[in-house]
Amino acid sequence: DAVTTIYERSVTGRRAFAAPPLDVPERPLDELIPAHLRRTTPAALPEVSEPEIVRHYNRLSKRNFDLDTGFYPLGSCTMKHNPKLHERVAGLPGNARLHPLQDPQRAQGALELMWNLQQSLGEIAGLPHVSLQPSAGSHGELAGLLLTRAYHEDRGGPRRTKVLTPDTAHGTNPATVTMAGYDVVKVGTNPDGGVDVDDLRSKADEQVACLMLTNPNTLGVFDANIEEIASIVHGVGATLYYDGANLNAIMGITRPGDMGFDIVHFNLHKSFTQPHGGGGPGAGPIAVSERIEPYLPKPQVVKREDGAFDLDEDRSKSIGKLRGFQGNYGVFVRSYAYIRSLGSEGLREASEVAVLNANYLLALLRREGVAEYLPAAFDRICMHEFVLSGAPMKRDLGLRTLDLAKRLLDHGVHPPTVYFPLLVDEALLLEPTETETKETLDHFAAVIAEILREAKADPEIARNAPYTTPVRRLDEAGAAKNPVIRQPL
Amino acid sequence: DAVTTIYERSVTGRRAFAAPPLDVPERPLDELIPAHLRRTTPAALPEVSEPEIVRHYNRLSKRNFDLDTGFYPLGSCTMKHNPKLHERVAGLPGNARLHPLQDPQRAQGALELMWNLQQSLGEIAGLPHVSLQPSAGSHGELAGLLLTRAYHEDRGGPRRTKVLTPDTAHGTNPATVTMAGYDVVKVGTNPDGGVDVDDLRSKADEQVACLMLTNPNTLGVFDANIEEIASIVHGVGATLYYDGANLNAIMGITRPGDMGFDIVHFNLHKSFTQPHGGGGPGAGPIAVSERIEPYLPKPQVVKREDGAFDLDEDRSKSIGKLRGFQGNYGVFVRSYAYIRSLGSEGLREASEVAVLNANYLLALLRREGVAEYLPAAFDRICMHEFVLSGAPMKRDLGLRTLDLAKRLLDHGVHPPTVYFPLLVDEALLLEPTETETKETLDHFAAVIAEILREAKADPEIARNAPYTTPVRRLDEAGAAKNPVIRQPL
Amino acid sequence: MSTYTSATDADRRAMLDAIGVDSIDALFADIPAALRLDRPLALPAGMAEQEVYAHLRDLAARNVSAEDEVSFLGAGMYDSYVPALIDSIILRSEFLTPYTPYQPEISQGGLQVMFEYQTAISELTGLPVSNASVYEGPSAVGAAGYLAKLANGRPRVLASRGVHPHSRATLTTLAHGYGQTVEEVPLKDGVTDLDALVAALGDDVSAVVLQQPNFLGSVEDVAKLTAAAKEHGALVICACDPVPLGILQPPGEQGVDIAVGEGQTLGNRLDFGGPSFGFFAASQEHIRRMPGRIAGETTDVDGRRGFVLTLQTREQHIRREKATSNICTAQALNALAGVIYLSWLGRDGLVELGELLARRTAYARDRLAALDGVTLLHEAPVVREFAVRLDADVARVVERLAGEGINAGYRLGRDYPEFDDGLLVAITEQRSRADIDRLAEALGRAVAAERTAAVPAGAGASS
Amino acid sequence: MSTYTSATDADRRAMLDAIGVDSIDALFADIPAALRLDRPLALPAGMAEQEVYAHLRDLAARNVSAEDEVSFLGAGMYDSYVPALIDSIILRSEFLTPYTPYQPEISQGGLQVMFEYQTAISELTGLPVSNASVYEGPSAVGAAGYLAKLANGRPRVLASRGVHPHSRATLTTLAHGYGQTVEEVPLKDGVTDLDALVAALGDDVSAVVLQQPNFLGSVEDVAKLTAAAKEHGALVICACDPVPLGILQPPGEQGVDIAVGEGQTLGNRLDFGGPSFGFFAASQEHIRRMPGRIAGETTDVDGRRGFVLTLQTREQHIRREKATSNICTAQALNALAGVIYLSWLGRDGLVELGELLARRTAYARDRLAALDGVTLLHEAPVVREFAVRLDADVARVVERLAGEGINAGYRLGRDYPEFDDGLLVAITEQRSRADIDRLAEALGRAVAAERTAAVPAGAGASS
Repeated sequence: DAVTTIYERSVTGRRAFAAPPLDVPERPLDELIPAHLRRTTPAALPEVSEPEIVRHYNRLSKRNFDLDTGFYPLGSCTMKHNPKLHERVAGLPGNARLHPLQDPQRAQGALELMWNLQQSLGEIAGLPHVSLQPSAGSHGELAGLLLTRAYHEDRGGPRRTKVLTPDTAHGTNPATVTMAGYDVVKVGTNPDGGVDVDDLRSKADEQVACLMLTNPNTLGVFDANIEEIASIVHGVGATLYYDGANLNAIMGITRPGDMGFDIVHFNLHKSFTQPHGGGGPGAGPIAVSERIEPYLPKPQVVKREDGAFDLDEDRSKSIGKLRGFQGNYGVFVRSYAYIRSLGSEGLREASEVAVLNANYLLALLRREGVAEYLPAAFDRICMHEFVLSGAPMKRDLGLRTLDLAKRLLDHGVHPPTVYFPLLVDEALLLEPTETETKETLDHFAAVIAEILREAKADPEIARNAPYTTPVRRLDEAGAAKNPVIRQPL
Repeated sequence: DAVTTIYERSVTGRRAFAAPPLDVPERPLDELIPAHLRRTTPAALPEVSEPEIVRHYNRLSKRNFDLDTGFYPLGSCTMKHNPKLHERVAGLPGNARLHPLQDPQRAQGALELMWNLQQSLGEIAGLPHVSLQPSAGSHGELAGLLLTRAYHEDRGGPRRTKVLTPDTAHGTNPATVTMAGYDVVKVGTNPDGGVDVDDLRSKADEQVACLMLTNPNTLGVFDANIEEIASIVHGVGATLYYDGANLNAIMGITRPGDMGFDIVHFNLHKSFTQPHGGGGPGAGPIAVSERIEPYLPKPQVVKREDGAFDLDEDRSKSIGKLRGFQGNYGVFVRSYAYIRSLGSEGLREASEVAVLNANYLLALLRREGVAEYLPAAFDRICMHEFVLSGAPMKRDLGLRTLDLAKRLLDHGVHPPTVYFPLLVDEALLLEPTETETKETLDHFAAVIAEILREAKADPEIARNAPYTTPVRRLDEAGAAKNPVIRQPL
Repeated sequence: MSTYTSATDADRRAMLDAIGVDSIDALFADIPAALRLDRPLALPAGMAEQEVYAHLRDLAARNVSAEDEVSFLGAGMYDSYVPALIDSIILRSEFLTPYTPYQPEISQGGLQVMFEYQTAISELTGLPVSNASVYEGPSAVGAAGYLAKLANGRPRVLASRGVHPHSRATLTTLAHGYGQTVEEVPLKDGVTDLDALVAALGDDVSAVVLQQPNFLGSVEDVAKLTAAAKEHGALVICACDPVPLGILQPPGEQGVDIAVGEGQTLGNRLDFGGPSFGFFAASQEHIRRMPGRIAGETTDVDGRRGFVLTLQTREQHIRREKATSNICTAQALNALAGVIYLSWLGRDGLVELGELLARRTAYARDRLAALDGVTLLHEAPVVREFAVRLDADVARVVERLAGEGINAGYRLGRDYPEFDDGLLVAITEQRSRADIDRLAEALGRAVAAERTAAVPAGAGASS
Repeated sequence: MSTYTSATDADRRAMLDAIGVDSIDALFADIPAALRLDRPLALPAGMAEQEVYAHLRDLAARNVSAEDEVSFLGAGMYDSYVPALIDSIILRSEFLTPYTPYQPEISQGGLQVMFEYQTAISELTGLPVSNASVYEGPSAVGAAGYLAKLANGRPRVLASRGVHPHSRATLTTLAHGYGQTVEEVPLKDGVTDLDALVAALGDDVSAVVLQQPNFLGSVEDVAKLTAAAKEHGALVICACDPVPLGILQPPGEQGVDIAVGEGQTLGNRLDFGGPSFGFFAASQEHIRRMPGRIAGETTDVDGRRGFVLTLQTREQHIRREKATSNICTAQALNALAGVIYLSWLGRDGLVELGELLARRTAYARDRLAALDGVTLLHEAPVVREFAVRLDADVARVVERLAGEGINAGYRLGRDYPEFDDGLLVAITEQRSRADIDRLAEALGRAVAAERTAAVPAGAGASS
């Protein structure tokens, strides 16, 4: 079946749109908008009827793998089940057709939902003040560093120019630091996979604005030295920032606020489940401590004394706005439904089973026939995800991590995150999540073992995989060298 | 990928359902229902969590071909595009959660919609009185014969025992005749594909209750003798029944009522587009002439003098009820939306393009390389569908119509109706519908030509087709001999 | 040009050229001129999608749905919660848009669903044979009557007055066609009168038709009634509400030959009465007399497991006038919703739901019976619906409650003149104790007010 | 056990055995005891699906949405009709549930959508390079500012006061991070004051930020403003409403370097402000400075056409601190809705929609300007939104109309103290002439009433 784009299906004169009737005088456009401000050639949008659009995108959809079809253990992405209730409640007209500038008096349900969600997130984080505004985790990170900047500027003192990040950090962390106008300073990792405390101590000085940390980190390791780390960071007057991408491991078990963090971001689309949409939307709310609160973005959702909810724009020390309106409300609805569905016990159970599933899968992969090729990067109990190294597999079987990933595609499984964290050679980062069954984990482990067995006999099979997918390995280098990023029309 | 049923995914203790809390006293069941009336062993329903249900049925869905993916020229089924608006309006809570016994005063919108739909269908059929009650075309046929029976019984006279049907009739017609307590008498077909009028005349007598006719018939032929036929049938006091399965050919062009029919059924799921749901639901409203009106099923939707709508149960000559409540209202909503979207002109255009598309496809298939193997059963202009005969293909290439159909599956096309009408040897009944593009028809014709070319070189390929489907040819005889129609648990 | 068709002017010209005619009109030459409609259909002009949406939304807004009021209306269809995962599955085009699986190789999804559905219905009813669904409940009763006719050819059918009025009416209408007469067996103390049944039975009785629970909500002693029917060789047809079958003895264990019922309550919307589905299950001996589609398991040429429509020699497209029914399009999508719902409930959930309903119904029954002017219409055991008598005009009481946003239930007088003071109240899992309390309070007030109003002017209110 | 997890007691035992620990608690041993939460989270207990639904439905019912009133509220998001086919596509799990296409072989659907989307945005804006979307409109302006910083490193950014207040605020917030200062260029007669712009320009200006149409609805003469900026080598960033681009000169033809905008109006719901998407297009020279994902066409090892994420060396996961943005999760699903919407409109439809809006807006503007006590705030050309001044307290007038089920528009005083008497009225294709007439009549009455009310007690009504 040849791949055609919607533009290639276009035939002059076809249409899906019927305009509502012109029920007002047909004034010449020249009277309304001067000709020199107007367009002369229409945009070459496709000309297609409704059935063709439906077929085109329906067929395209079948060229995607999705979570509702199979296992998707993409580490650090928390691909947990997306409850179907969430689309129903997000689609209620009272939510879906609510204008963001509606008078707060006539948006009380939405504001109450946001306020309730703020309270819940604050309780989960152990930090009382929440802004829902950021649009994604990385946006939350940026908010966190701008809050840090505002905090330091408000306090006065010498200018701070550096932000510390461990070398295990998500790629978003250093990128965010740069966007916030700081310099990245890397901190090393100790043999247990935690922060190298001595290295941290040596780098923590009065020029440091913040330490950004993920705990458990991207190695799946909970840093047991967190209290000491917090004390070092606070000792130099810096803030401690919690990257919440891995919150799914600890909900109801421990709290960033209790560990000493000042600012936390949540990935609502991870821990609090959102359909990932092929790369969004999501939301990255932040929770902060008392001392950071004055700088939170505006507007803030507040509860007035009479019980009414409102939007507070009157925040003199606020960093301002990070985007339009109040944030990704549609995302809030889904995550709020999730929190209410699971409740206190259910959230803890989610984290417990997430960690149980990860450790069980790790145990299965520690068995003979696998562990000698794909050893765990850290030989200990993991949190909700864990890292394997494909280095022995590469050495002994000539199979790169990428080859293993591609061969998994032929087995109908989405590969784990590959080549991250950077610290581990030929890394594979696996996060099964709590919504997968034991049978699925057993099957996955069996597939890995099978691929390795196959590779021992003939490594070429995996090296040339995949075979059963709509396309096979693609020329990415060529695409980057001569970018064709739109259709010539 | 092994096929597992939902029962085979069941693990004791898993669940998707959380019961609402017991907020009333926990009375022992023995107090409420005597033990001997109660169940002792629970029904062995599957024990699965929500994510597993989603994955199971999502995966199953991918083992279906569907109209939103490809061409579906199933003759006599009118597989036209299903506008997506229809699911939206049918799902409005005022429709979806409306109880059928709601007081008519509080269901005025629904009753108005039904009344409007009745008026529209009456106008399209040229017969003023409509009952929406029947659940499907065959149910409408049964209604029609029960109306015929009531009509004759009410008029008195000798008992009529026979119903005439052409040998081209849909299989539902004779089955319906039997269910209505009549005997089937077949009427022959003339060389042009119409009713053999002489045969009809010879069989039309005072014992005949009705002639059931499809016009255009299942050969895709419009019977030009319809006026004469009507006069013969009416001459013996019988009713003339119009099987509306082929109404898609004539909307706004000619009307059954004007041809002399007394009773018409509509397949709303065909001409007035409904998603076919893998075999339902549909609806089979009927329209009748003045003299049949008194016998229509109850309740009838009526408009009172004050403009209010109501359900009239007070119909002394009514045949009674054919089902519970008022019919498949959800289906009515969709078809009403369709009629309002297209309007008078659009409906006529639909029929025109349906006939244009059919004739165009027929013209393409009359070309060399195809026509010698798959000649048209009637070498003339067709209506919205047409019949080919695979007899030369079978004789010259050793390929049965079934083989051609199975080979089409490998090309991603749904085969036409096969082995119907019975009159034509190795028949293929093709109905492209108006919502298909010229390109799709061109492609289909090219695929047919390609399969025939291929078969000339090697007929075994098609004889063993399909190859690319989730399963290949299935043992239907074995299934019928030793029926396994439920899972042993 | 319609937005659902694609034929541009250029397309039309090219296509007409290929056909060899010069206008679309020429394609309709077979239709005699006198029969050609010489004017446009008298229908409104087409509208843009947004206009159609607005029109239908405005119509829908003029209905009072179970979303708008606290509803205790049941009587055959119930405001059960439809879990969201059902929508997400049945709206997939792969389930929504294909037709009957005539080509099994590309219809395995739909066929396996039928097989799973048949298994679930067989489990629920305790009968080995289920078809893949029929239209809905009352016509399923009519279809069961036709099966009895095919099976034993006897002329009389006895139907309990506890069978849904729509089912009895449908059975009567259809039986008139296939040549049986339907007689009624009266109720006594809320259940089918066994003595009357015994008196009516004879060797000319084709079938006895029961309902479980019956229209008044009562749990019938089906086994006892069945035993009486069997003595005369009559078949027993039982129309069952499927949800209570989680806690009630299944008809297959009670000697019932054919169990049918309305499937709406299994994951289908109310939809003002349809589409839903009817289920149809029977004992093994009737397998080749079943109406409708049946899916069966088999293997393909490579030995892979697969599913097909089977026993098709029963069906209209093969057997024509000898078919066991004329059903062609049935309710596959609604049956899919049904089997998803049953999988969602699961083994334990169906029982829990039945128990919850029984307990909430008992609570509601006690609560209402304790009101002044309200008494029980019968004391038979109930599961999800019960009947009371009001010492006031029922229509006026119901109207009063409607004004408070409460739909009090079904006025029995609409179908049972003998219960003109009767109100049938249904409880679903969506009606909480608080809702029931609200009903009780409002009903108490309304009955009191109507009793007062009914007292002749000048007379004092009767305490 | 949660209904979203599957670990039964038996599963747990088997899994713990395989791990070699005796409790789940043991898996958390790394967490210091002092940091373990010694109590349950202070959150409500979990609820059944039907209860969560009822709770959220009740909350939603307390909002007045565009379904409930006739709304003329715009100011950045618009109550455009979202065609139903968008839902049917974006709710397919294959689009809804995957993540970023890290494995292109099993993500061709999503990648091709990005490619088609980029093409559509490039066509709309007249600029050759589009990314696959950013978060939303105002933050897209901020991201464009960052690109300008990366491109020329200059310290000053000039933003027209006609740029959406949220965009200006966001730009200011972000620029404070990456080290630029934002200054405002005032408006004159409803459009950006060219003289003031020229006066503010200098060789230290990194970028000039405009909006088309601007916040007051005015069509700016972008080309003229751009020419001024170019003289100083400043980049021009223009935030565009995409729908009017069907009839307005595309920014790429006006010398704009970076065109961004809010995509909500392209097939996305209002959703109380999000999620929607922002588009981001630029001239060729900025291709390697673009933020976010970009899809590109390529071939696979068998020569088949395919799509990949490309130019990834810009991105955070490769380049880390040298990345051109930190965007990881963006708005792929919303951008999909956008490209479906644009395909639905099609080449002619986008123009027709623009013309319809322009004519209805002109009608509404005339209609309102003719009212007593209502005058135009400016006379610049408009397409879908315009501003009037009321001779009465705007908040009170708006409140009066709300009582009649009309949302009159946006009170300009919320952001522009100089227009405290201003009301910004938006017209969408869902607001018919009848709706506009209703607004005009109600507004006329309300203004009259409020003028009267404002007259000191005892004095007669004016005129």
